[in-house]
Amino acid sequence: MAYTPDELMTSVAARELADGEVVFVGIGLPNLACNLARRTHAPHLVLIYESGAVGAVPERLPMSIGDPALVTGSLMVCGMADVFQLMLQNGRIEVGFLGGAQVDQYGNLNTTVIGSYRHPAVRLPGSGGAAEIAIHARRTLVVSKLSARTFPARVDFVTSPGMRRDGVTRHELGMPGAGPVKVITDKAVLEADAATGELVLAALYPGVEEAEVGAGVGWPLRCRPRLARIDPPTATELRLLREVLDPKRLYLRG
Amino acid sequence: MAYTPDELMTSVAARELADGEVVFVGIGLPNLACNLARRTHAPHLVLIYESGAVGAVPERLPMSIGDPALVTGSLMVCGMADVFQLMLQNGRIEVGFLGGAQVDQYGNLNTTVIGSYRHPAVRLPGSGGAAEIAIHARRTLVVSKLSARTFPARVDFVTSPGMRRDGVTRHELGMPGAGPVKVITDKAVLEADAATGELVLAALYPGVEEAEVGAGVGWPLRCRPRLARIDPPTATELRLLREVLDPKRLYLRG
Amino acid sequence: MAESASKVMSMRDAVARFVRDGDIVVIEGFTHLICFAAGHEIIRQGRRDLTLCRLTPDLIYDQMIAAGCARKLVFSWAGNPGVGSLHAFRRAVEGKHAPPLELEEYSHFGMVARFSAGAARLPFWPLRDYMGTDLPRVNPRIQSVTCPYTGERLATVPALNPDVTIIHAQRADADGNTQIWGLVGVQKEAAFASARVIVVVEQLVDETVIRSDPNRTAIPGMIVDAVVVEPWGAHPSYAQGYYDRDNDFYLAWEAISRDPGAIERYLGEFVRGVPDRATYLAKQPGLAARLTAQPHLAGAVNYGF
Amino acid sequence: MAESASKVMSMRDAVARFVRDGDIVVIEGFTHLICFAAGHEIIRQGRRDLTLCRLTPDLIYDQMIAAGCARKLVFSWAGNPGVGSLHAFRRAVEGKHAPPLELEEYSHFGMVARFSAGAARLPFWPLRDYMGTDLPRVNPRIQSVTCPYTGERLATVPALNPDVTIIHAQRADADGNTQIWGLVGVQKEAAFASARVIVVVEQLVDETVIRSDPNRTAIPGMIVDAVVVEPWGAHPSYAQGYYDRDNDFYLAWEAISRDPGAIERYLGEFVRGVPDRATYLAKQPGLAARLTAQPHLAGAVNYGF
Repeated sequence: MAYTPDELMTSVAARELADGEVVFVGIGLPNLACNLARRTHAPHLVLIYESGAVGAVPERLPMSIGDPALVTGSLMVCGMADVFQLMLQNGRIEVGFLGGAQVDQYGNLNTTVIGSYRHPAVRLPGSGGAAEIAIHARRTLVVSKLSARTFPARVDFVTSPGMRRDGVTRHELGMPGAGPVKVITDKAVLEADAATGELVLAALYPGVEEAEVGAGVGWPLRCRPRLARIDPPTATELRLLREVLDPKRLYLRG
Repeated sequence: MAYTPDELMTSVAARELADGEVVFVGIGLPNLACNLARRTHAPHLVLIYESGAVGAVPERLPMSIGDPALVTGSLMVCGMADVFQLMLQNGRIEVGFLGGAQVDQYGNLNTTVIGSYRHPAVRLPGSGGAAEIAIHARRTLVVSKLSARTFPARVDFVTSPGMRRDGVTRHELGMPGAGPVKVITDKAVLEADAATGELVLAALYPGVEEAEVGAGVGWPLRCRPRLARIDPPTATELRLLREVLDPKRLYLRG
Repeated sequence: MAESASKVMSMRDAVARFVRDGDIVVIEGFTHLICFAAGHEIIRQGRRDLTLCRLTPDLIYDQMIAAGCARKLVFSWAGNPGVGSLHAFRRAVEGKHAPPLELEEYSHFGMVARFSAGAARLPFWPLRDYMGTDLPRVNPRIQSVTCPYTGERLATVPALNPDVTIIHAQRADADGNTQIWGLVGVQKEAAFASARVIVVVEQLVDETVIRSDPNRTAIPGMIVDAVVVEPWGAHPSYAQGYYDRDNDFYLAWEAISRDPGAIERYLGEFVRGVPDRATYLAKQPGLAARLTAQPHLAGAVNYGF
Repeated sequence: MAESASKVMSMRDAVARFVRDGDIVVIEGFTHLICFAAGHEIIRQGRRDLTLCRLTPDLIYDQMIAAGCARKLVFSWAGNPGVGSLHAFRRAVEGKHAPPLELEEYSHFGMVARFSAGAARLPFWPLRDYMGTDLPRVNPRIQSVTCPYTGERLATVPALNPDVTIIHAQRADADGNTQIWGLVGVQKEAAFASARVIVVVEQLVDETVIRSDPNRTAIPGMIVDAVVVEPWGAHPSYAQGYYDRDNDFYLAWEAISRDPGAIERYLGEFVRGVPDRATYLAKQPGLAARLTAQPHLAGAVNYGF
């Protein structure tokens, strides 16, 4: 069955979520991935949005993390002080999803500026809650399409810290969470090496070769000794994505 | 018209409240005083209880500051973190009522222990919210019956700070509120002297002489140059207290 | 996490599984929703060496102190509201009881700040408090920090992170999503600060009831370990919309608690001598007629879009 | 304080009286309840040199920046959610606009903490954040303190105390006792942090409606200076239970805001060219049919005793 890169990325992200986990959800593919997981292997996944909606069961695809459909029928709505203090800083969030205009060799993310901060070539939105999600979620999953521009050796600005900064580990910097343990791209899954914190190639999508992945990052990409092969989306995954979760293809664009 | 000391104390306390003020209410005579003021000259008084009830309109006399009658029909119920941070520490409380087992020459109050802290002769309840009310309310009113035992020169333990401590003013100690500007007793009203912070005799109740008040405090009581005379309770005040506010005389005992 | 259904259990099982000798225990609720049912079960199961924390120890900790459960009390106001003293507490503190009860004392704001820090997983909480008072002199855990912006010194209290917190509430679903109205005190903070959470409710409701009004949810199921259904479980405290406070019992406690023998007889008859809350209630048949709440309904709001 | 009735006034009067040139201004609301009506009136009255603070500047601050109201922006995420960029903001920051917009940038948690400190009248708020990020390098107001108990270093942000905060809500009484449901964001903290507070509501209700459900009150009248009744005043943002978010307009803003001329035409037609909100709405007759909320009612609860 044919499928698009977005469909596979979303399916791979969904498979990373264990039943019962508490997930801090972003809009777009992460939202689709969480709802796909809820409808397949993880019916007790608890979805939390930084807007304050807990246990949301959106009956339409939300366009923002503050969509009214995330409130109607949710388990709890709380203020944002509670979201950041009682849930995130408290260590209750098991998985956080992050993306970035730039992802570097150690999983540091940039969503702030391309170029210099004072005189940027491109001004991006900034952190939102990403800095603290990267610091506090017990683990984070990064979802981003491969390209040498998106995966430079070093980001222009560290908005959300990864595994290591200027030779110092995130643990040494005092961050409670495990950091970006996996980066889910459109061609492969990268993982943070436990010893060095460097992103290394861990699993290839069907039909993708190592060299193709290496060309998409701005540093010499190392590989795990044994590369896993990712299964293509199942018929169930594709049917849910196409018919139930995003029939208008608002997010499954590519 | 005959009246009891409690009835006069309550009336005097009520007259201290201006319409529209935000008052942190304690149980007992202060609660009666606030409700008397609401029904006479201060219909827009806002009653706040440390339990979190704001704008309470109790339809029965509350036995505790957490009585359910303070919630039913109130304007707002908030958590205690909001009471202490957003209301009291924020400086939104204009008047606080306090009492004490001991009141000293500078309006310091003790509700913690008689005797030493480690081996007390009498263990009292402790601060509750009194310490922070004394520090933050824009002004406090102390209600207490005169006796040399209750008004020593120095309290055994400072639970709620007054105008001065060991020669240092409350302003120098960093307290935002003006402190116990008036002490309403069963015989007279004492006021904190603006220059020294010492409690001085400011006004006498009908039929009370200066010497009688001086005998009820444990330090040489100074007097204002011109002593005011307190009016007895009006017929309206007495009728409201006896027929509407405390018909069973739960608090108007003496 | 975990399966929903498995969290619903009896009070006996919840206390047996989640309250251990030596624990830091919190039964919160400011006048409202104080879970006497849990305190009684802890007495029945003979827990020892507990560090009991509450703003207001109230009658329930007076009973637990009398029953020998407590090693230490962390608190801010220890009295019988509107009545007088907690006499078991006083005897333990005034030296007429051995071994003595250890005290760690704050003001209400200090206790609220300790729970707030615990809930936010911060090691301390800053507050403008305690200048000119004797509390820091007798409690060295009240410290200070200097503001990096203004140079002001502010008081601090350390985080309080209980081993177990017990919260009584009007209703919850089987996963522990819990709704409270009326006075909410510091329950949310105490629950989030705690390693384990037991929720005790007047009514177990379907998840759809919770989902119909998500702004009322104070405690999410994700932090709850046990859900105990115990109607009237807060008596002689109260549950807004369910039953009134039993002020008569609070008044009666004055005489009971003055007399160690009378406390023992009370505990024997109503706590140790009954197997569970249902039996406690059956021994007091007049409660419902005397204390059941009158209707005073909130208006509905629309959550549609 | 003060008489109830006098707080109710038109948006024109509220902005004229309470929003001044050079003010620190907050129009809060996270996606939900963003008061476009107030932003438009500020543009109409030509306020200048404002320091605009919000977690998410959203379209309303993009419009106010384009209209020349802003000297400085204090924020944590500047985008058009689910769509793309705020192009007026980007032009001001990327140097295609003079004079440049001054930025003071945090993360969401940092902004929430700033409002929390302001609301509690503390000079700072501690948080575990910013280690390993570049934000403190470009924002020297992000500092740190050392915990007096553990020796840990924690990040701090300074209090944010606005001159005026504008909060949109579903309903309030004439004294400004304000109830909000659905997403509540950081509105309560922003209001308590502020010297002046304007509440804008979909419905002015009798005090008895507020008193029927006191746990829903987010902002008490005692901190409110003005109550403005402005139905649909949050459009194209939304009000849960009243009307849906106008996602079509958020999508359309992408093209409008890319083109300074198109923004000027938009402001001319829908903001400066109309005298008030009623006229703005009259120009868009299809809104009610397209966006009016469906019923999805919360169940009632009992407040009796």
